[in-house]
Amino acid sequence: MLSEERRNETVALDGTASERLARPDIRSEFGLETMDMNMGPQHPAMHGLLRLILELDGETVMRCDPVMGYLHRSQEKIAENRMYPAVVPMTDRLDYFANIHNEHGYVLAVEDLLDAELPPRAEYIRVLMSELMRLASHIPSIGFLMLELGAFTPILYAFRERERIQNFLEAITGARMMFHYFRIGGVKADLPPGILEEISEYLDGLEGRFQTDTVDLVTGSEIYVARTKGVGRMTPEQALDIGVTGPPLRGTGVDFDIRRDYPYSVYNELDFNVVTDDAGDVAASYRVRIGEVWQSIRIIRQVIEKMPEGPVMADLGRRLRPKEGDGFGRVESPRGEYAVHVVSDGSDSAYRVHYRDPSFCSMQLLQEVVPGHYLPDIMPIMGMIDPVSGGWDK
Amino acid sequence: MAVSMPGGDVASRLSGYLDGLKNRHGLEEGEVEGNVVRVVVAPESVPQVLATAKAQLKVLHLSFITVVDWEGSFELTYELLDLRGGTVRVKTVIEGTEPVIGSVTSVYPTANWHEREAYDMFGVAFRGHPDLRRTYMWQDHFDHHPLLKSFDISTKRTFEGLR
Amino acid sequence: MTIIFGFLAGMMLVSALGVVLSRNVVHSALFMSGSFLAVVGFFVMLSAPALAAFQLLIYVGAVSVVILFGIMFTQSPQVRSFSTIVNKQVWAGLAVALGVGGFLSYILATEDWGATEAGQGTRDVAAFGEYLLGVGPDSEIFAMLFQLVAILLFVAVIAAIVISRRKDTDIESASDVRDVGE
Amino acid sequence: MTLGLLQQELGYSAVYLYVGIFMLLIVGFVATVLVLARLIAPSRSSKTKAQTYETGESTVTDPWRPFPVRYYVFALTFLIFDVEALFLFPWAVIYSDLGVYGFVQMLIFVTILSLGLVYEWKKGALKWV
Amino acid sequence: MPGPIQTVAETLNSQIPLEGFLIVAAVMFAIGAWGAVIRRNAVVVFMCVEIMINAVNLTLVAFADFLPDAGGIGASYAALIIAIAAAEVAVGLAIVLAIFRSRRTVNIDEVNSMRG
Amino acid sequence: MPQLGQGILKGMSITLRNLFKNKITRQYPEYKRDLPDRTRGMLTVDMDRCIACLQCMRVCPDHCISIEQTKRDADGSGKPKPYAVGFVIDDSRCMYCSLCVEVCPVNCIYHTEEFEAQAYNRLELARQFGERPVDPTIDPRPPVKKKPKKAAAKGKADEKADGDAPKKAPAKAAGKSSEGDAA
Amino acid sequence: MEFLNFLNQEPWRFILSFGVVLFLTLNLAAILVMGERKVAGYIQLRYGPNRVGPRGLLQPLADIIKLFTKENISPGKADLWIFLGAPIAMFIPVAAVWLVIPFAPGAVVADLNVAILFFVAVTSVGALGVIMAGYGSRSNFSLLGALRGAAQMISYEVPLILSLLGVVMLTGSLSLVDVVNAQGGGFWNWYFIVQFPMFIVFYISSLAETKRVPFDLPEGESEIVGGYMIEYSGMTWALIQAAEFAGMGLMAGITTTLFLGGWQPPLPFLDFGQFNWIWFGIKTALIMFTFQWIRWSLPRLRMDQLMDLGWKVLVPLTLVWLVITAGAMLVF
Repeated sequence: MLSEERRNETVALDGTASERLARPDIRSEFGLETMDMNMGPQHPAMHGLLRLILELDGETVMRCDPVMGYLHRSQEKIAENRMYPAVVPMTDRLDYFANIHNEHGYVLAVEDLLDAELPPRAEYIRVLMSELMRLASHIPSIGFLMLELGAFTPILYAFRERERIQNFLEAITGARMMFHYFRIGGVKADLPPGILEEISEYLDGLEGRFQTDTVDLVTGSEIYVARTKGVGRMTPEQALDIGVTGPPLRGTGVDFDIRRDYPYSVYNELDFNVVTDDAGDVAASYRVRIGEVWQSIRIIRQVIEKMPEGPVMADLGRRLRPKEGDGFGRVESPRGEYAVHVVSDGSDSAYRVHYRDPSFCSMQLLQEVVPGHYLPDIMPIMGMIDPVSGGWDK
Repeated sequence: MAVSMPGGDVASRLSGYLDGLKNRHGLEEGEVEGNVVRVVVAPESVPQVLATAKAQLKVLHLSFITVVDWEGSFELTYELLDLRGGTVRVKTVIEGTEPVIGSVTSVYPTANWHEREAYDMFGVAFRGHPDLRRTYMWQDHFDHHPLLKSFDISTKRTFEGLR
Repeated sequence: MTIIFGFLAGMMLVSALGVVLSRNVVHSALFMSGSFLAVVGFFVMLSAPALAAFQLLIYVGAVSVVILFGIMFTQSPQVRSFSTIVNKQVWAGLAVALGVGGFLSYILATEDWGATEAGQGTRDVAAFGEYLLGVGPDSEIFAMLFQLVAILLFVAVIAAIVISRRKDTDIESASDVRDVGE
Repeated sequence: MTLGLLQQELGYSAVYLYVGIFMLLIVGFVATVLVLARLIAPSRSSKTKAQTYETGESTVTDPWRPFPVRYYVFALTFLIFDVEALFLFPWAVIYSDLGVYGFVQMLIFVTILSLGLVYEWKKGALKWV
Repeated sequence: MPGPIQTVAETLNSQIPLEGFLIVAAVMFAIGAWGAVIRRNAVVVFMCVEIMINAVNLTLVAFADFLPDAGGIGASYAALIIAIAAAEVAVGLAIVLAIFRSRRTVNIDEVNSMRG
Repeated sequence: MPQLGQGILKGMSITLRNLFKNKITRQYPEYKRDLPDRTRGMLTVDMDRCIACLQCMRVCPDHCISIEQTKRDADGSGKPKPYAVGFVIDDSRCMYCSLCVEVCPVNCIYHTEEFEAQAYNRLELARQFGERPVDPTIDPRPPVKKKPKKAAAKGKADEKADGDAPKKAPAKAAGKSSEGDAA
Repeated sequence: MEFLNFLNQEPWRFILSFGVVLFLTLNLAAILVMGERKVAGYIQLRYGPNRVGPRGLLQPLADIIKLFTKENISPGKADLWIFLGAPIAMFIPVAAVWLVIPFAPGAVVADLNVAILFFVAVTSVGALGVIMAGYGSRSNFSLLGALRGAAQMISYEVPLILSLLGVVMLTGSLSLVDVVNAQGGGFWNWYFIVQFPMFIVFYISSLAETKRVPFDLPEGESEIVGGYMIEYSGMTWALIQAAEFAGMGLMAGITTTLFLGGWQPPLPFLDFGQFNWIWFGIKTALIMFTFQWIRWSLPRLRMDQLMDLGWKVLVPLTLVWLVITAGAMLVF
């Protein structure tokens, strides 16, 4: 399919990774003692199926080259061949650790195309679900970071909380992971009775448990500090250049949060802070995540307080045939900016759907930041961006 | 904080972006729509327009690059955020079936993987890209660009051979 | 009991020959630790348990490891035939070695050592320590042994560090000499 | 109690003979276990199974190639300090009888070797690669 | 009543004369010398030198055990030799590694031929 | 460094306290959690109510439902109506998205609380509901051929029997799922 | 018990003691694996293995049966002799040192007069086994893990040896029997009080020697997957694991003997005579529990931090404490 001209152009651009590996004499420019090594795709600590081609000098990483595509499922092509509502369950499979946010981005984009007006209760339920999902994603993220540092216990404490949050999500949506709860024009069903009180009660307990079992267990530990402080340090300019969003970006000091700066749903009616930190290293993004957990709890409490009555679905008609044009949806997923671009041609399935996944963009920092670190530092840096395989591979 | 955030009113900032881009480049089309500045530029001037946006107008963040295959032409959308509510959306249309366009990696380094993805999925060649490889598909054994409309899918069950 | 002596001597002989004749350098190193182990056995037989422990710790536990490290830093991956590991003097060397060995054995075996009796060594660690520190009988020459050893080791540390420190120029000079194998 | 039956004064040679035969028997035991496992366990080797594990990809670098020399510094330092520590053991055993003489001996010994450690430290040789 | 192992142990030393140890040491020395002469790999040459040193040590300890007046002195000499050998290994291997780094070979012949 | 090791000791005291806490494990096969009302388990079909409108088959994103349709006078009214003689749900591909449940006009397809499906062969996971087994490997729909300019026409062909009650559909879907669970 | 006295004669005593030591080594490995999983489970609010047998207590048996019937796969490119020799080289040290540890008054298999030297010397051979495993597997991860493991083991051997000097000075003997006897008369005579810094150094070093968290870098599964064990499977893997766990038990036993009074009861009136091995068992079990507790509480260090801790903190500390102890012995 490639014309000969463009093929030549590609080859001229410094060749492919496999070509570089096939010619070991190229390695000599890095010194003779370096060693090429694969890390992944079947690596126990890798977040999903990622292959890093590493060039090691002793244990110092000289070059880190991520190779993706082991979990590519053509989500964008699938979305072009489904009717609009049938794409929502597919978006659940993108970032399978924060499914609600994927659904949210997609339905926002289609609602942008349809110029839909949503009932307020639906918006509040969406925010409630998003923030519960953020809790369920951030707390294990902290656990994953510790898992990568070699401590096995915090992840299980974290998953205890995630499972309990999933119980609520299951009670609301009917599924534990692939929720398919947001619909174009609202949400699938109203909240089951009494769930808000249960969530509120749970949050009271969560605050104490999170403080002891995650924050206290981890934060003060000298080994933890030694492993994370100064590791993966980025300047704000560097982070913006690389395209990092979410907690790692806020960890460098850039207070950019879609919820505040590009408000969607009813976030502009809610009171919360954007947590930032100055250090820009792994420890900073960990602190940002901790802070965001507290902010999420705060948001959920406000939502429970303010939850209006009313319908949960807008009346958009059975068949969705948006006008021709572009629809954009942008949400703050736990990993950063998740954006969806839907192009409609007027039919009842999208002409083109593009997902901007935060894992995909943030992972570029592996190429930029990892060289110069020790081999064991790769894992905390991965924990800092906390990528999800389904997200970066679409 | 080392990075200076844009201040002031969103609306005035957006008109500033539009004026800035219009004054420096002869734009075919441009409008402010909500919180979005939409501009349509010629494919040759995309790197220059984005360089202006980054350097002069301080729009710091490239969110994504979307390619749409309109069967005969390719539409590229560059979504830029100024991180404070303003969006600059640069669109360009490349005619023909084998698109070539200048890379913006020197302006926004994050475009690196976005352009690689576009190359992988649509075969858009980015001139001046430092490392134009496939992101998802096999490096050596796959000679198609799956998101092109000419790439047929069938709903045939893929695991028939496994049964 | 000659069985034990024979066992140790055989182990020593096989291991030493293994060091010389094995094609894989790592095998050589492991054979070497085998021969050291045999020497440990001999030391125990010769009433020097503390020295045997020294031997085990320093030779088997430390020197072997250091040499194995050294091998890992210098190994070349090619598979080699036997003729490549030895130089041209293999038969001449064998003759010389046989001569030396025979001569030494002859001298040592025929010399009259006077009244020899086994078991006169210092089995006691305290006595061994007294000798080492020069407070034992007839051991004044060891009074400065500690200082001597300390200075020796100190010099060895500094020399080895100075020699093995990586210079940045090494990489350039190394890259134009290609690895030609052993 | 059966443990009490282990009580017995053994002569010098007998004790070491014990230890030596023990070690041989343990080698024999481990080897027997390995052989037994070979016999009991199934063995269906294939080319794929015999591949070296490199997290799901084929190996790109043969590990039997030169490694960075800087690891060597640790081995070297260990060797030197091992010898040092060993020489201190006979000293420690008789220290209570030696008095000030032994103390001064040890002090000089330790000081000189600490200088070596300080030298390495200052030179940055103890930095991991 | 001494058990069989006890009996075996008691008769252990007396049956082997001094000459036995000395001959073993001589053979060990000879093998080490042979290897040191014929092997091309500098690291293996080192190993052979270590074997020779061990042979010498063995002789010393044997004399210390058998000769009436040599008691602890031989063992002390052996300890000193062990320390010296350790220092020798440390420095010697450092030299070999330095040569390897600049010449990419540990082959003694080549190092010789490339001198100057 | 007076407080060196304090953080480690604090963390270790937390783990020691957790050592004596109640365990949160539930022994799964013996203990079964009460599933919430909305649980989306395996699908089942009430064939008596099915009117063979084929909407579930069309809406299914995974094409896991295949229906063989004939005309038959099932209720004795003398007027042959569409009737599903074969109805298969291939659970190996179902992703429990609930779209078919929401689209069904007569609530005949619904989720159960059953979730423990297992088989040695993927074909065994295809569950037949009709009188006649349907081969689940046959694609229920022709491959989608989509031309951008003729999109409207294609859309019409794709979905033909959706004229009834387009406005009530979402609310109905919401009510239906809980009703289906109760059944 | 008179009729059992024949056991005190050769060769029965030899067979008995061989049985005891082998039993101890293997059972410790099995029990420790079990205990490790149970402690992990309880700390993580789980039950741990609880399906095989009552409360899962037969799990080790099931593990052994499983491992025996698993295929031993060796990489095609591996150096098979070295590959198979590594488990043996790792197993000898952990089994042999049990010979010199007194379990009860007089109950020691071989009362060597250089027992402490024997312990450090035999333990140091373990590094050789690690290098053999890493080299023999011919895998990048293995070799990296082996280099790490060997560097770590040899680096921590120095503080380990140096921290023993205080005990040796106070006892004036290298025999572990003497060391234990010197600590009699109540827990205030145990060496961990007068030698507290050395006790801590020895504890940390033994964690590092046995490659336990927070020093489990040679097998750090989040970066080099399994380190030198990566290519082992079935029984070879089981032997390496058994060696590691038995080594952990051994280190606990040695710590008990050297610093916690061995079989000495904590208070004089609790002396059970021959049954004092109960005290030895209790103390050893406690130390082993702390190993496991640490294992499931802490993350691991990085290699450079590990080396810094060893060479720049522990070694100077031991040297300073050596001088302090010597001085104090002069004064008092």
